[in-house]
Amino acid sequence: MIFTVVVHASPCQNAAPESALRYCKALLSAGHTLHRVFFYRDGVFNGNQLISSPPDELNIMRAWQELAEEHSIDLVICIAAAIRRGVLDATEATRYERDQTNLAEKFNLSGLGQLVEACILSDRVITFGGQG
Amino acid sequence: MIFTVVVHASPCQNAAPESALRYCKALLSAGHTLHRVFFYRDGVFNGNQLISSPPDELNIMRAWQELAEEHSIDLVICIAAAIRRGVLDATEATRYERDQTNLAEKFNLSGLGQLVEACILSDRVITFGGQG
Amino acid sequence: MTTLHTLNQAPSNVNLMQSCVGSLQPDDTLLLIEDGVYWLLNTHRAKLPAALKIKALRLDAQARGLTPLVSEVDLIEMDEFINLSVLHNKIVSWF
Amino acid sequence: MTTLHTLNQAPSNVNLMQSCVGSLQPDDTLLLIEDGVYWLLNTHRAKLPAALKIKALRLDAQARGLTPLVSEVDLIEMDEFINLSVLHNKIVSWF
Amino acid sequence: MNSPKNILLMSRRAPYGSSAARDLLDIALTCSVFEQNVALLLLDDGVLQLLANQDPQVIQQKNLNSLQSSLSLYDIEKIYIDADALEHHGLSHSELHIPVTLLTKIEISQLIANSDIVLTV
Amino acid sequence: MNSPKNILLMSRRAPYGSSAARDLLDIALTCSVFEQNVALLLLDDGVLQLLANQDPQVIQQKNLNSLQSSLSLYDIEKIYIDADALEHHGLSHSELHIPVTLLTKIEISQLIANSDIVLTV
Repeated sequence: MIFTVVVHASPCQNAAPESALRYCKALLSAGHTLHRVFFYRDGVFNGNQLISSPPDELNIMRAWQELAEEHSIDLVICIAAAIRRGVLDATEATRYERDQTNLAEKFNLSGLGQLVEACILSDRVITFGGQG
Repeated sequence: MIFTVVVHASPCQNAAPESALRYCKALLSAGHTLHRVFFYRDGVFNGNQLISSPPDELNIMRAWQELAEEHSIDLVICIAAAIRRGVLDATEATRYERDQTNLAEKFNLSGLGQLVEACILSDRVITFGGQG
Repeated sequence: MTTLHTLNQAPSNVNLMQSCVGSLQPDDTLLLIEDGVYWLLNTHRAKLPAALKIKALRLDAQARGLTPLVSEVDLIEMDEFINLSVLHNKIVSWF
Repeated sequence: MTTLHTLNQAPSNVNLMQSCVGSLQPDDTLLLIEDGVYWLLNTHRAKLPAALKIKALRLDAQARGLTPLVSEVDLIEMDEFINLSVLHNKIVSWF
Repeated sequence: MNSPKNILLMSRRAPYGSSAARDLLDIALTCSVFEQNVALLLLDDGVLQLLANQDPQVIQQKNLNSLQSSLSLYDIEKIYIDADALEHHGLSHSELHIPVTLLTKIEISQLIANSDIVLTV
Repeated sequence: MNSPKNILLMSRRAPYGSSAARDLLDIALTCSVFEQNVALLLLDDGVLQLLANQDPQVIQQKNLNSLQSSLSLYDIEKIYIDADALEHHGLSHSELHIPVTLLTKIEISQLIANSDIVLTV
C-alpha cells in the first residue's frame, strides 16, 4: 500500500515527530511504500539543519535524512509555513535577502499542493500532531 | 517595578509570543523596568534570524529586535533549548561544526541561570506559554 | 499575598480552568487572555464561582468577535493588565 | 468503511476523548499513542464505552511506566499499528 | 486521472490562539484547486472559528471571517459543525457569519465514515 | 546579596509527550544551584511524571525517574502533588517512585499564596 505521513509538530517539545519516524520505519519494514512525508505548521522545524542534539539524544533531523537516504523518501516541507518560521533554502534566502540558510539536505520546500497530491495518490494518510 | 517576561512558545503557531510583546510594551509605557525577556522551550524560535514574514504580517523576531534597540532590553535565549532546536550563534555553530548561523542580532544565548537570576532580581515574573 | 492568575486556553480545556479556580484565594484575580477570553461567554462563565474576580483582555476579546456577546465591564486594556500585575504580589500563568 | 482513530493526549484532555468516542462507528478501532496511553489506566478506561475496540502502543506505555498497571492484551507493537492502518479504510488523528 | 477524493478537514481549535483555523483554510483552498471534494468539520472550540464580528487587526492578525467568506467562491460549500459544540458554547446559528450545516454526533461519525481521507488541524 | 526567594515550579503535563517534565527538572536544579528555596507542584496529568517503572529508552528518551531521584542530592525536598489528581488517575502514593507530599486544593492555594515567584512549565 502507498502511505503518506504528515507531521505538524516541532521536535523537542513534542513526541509527535518521533512517533511519525517510528511509523515510517514500521511501514517500510512491512513492505509498504512511503510516498511522502509532509511537514506542516511547526513540523517544518524537523528540517532545520542547525539542530544539534547532545550525542546521547536522538537528532530527529538526521534520522529523517537517514531514512530518506536509505529508502529514497520524499521529505517535503510546506514552503509558506517554513518561510514564516525561518526555515530557508538558498533560493528563499536570496528572495528574502538573508545571507544564511538552514534547510537540511534531503528536505525540499514546496507548496501545500504536495500535501493534497499525496492525499490523492496515497491509500493511507496519517497525521502526527500536537496541541497548538 | 522590575519585571521579567518569560516566553515558552514558538511564534506563528501560538499567540503567546505576541501577547508577551504587547505586555512588554505596556509595562515600559507605564514607566516600569524590563529586566529581561527570557526565551525557553520552543520560545527560542523567536530569535531565529531567518523568520521572513509576508510584508502585511508581524515579524515577531524584528519586533523583539526593535524593542531591544529602543529600550536596551536584554533578550536571552536558553542555550540548551536553542542548540537542541537549531538556533545557533557563531560560537555554537563552530562548536557543533555548522557553517551557518541563525541567531538574530540583539538576542543572546545563555544558560537557565539567567532565568533564575532574573527571578531573584525582579519584582514580577510572568510566563507566556502554550500547550505542549 | 495576592496573586494575579492568567489563563489563555479555550473552554474545551476544562481541567485547566478547574485547576486554576481551585488554586485561587479570595483576593486573587483571574485574567483571561488569548483563547481564554471565550470563558466570558455566558454559558461558560456561569460555571465559574460567582465571587471570583474575573477580567479579560479587550484586545483578545475584540479580535475573536466576542465584544457584542460579553459584558463590557469585564474587559480591560493592556495598561490595566500591568496595573493588576503591580497590585498583586505575583503572577501565575495557566496554559 | 472503517476507521482507525489515533489519540495522543493525556486524560486531562477530556473533551478530546469525548469528541473522538462520539465519532466512532461500531467497526472502528481506537489506538492510544504517546500520552494517550494513560487512558488505559483502569479509572479512565472505565469511562469509555465497553464495546469500544481499544489498543495502545506498547512502546509508549512502557516508556511511561504503565506496563505493570494495564492489561497486556491491549498493548500492540509498531507492526500491528501498520496492520491496523491497512485493515481500516482510513486513519483519523485526534490531538 | 484519478477521480476526486472526499477529503474531510477537521479542527477543534479556537481561532487566533493558534494558527489552526487559518491553516485549515489554506488546506481547504488547495484541495479546491486540485478539484477534490472537500468538506470542513468543526468540533469543540473549532466552532468558535466562525463567530461573526471578528476584528483581529487589533492583535495584528488577518481576519479569518474574510477568508471564510471566500470559501464559497472556491466551491467549498460543505461546512459542518457539531451541533452539541455550538450549544455547549451557548451560541446559535445566527451568531455565525457564514451558513453551516449542524450535525449530530451520529451524523459526524457517518461523515467521517464516508470520507476517503481525514486531515486534522 | 538578596535573601533566597521561594520559587514554586508548577506543571500539569504528562511526561514524554512533551518536554515539560524534563524542563521542569532543569529549572529546579538551576534554582538549587542559585541557592533559592525551590518547590515542585504537580497537578492534573503532571502527577504522572512521578510514576515508577518508566522505561523511556524504548522511545529514545532519557529516563526522568533517574533525574527525579537526584533531586534530593540537590536539597530539593519539597515535591507536592495534587491529591485529587492522583485519585483522578486511580493511583496511590505507592505507585510513585519518590516521596511526595499530597496537598488538598486549599493547601495548594496556600502554597501558591506563600510563594514569591511561580513558574509554569
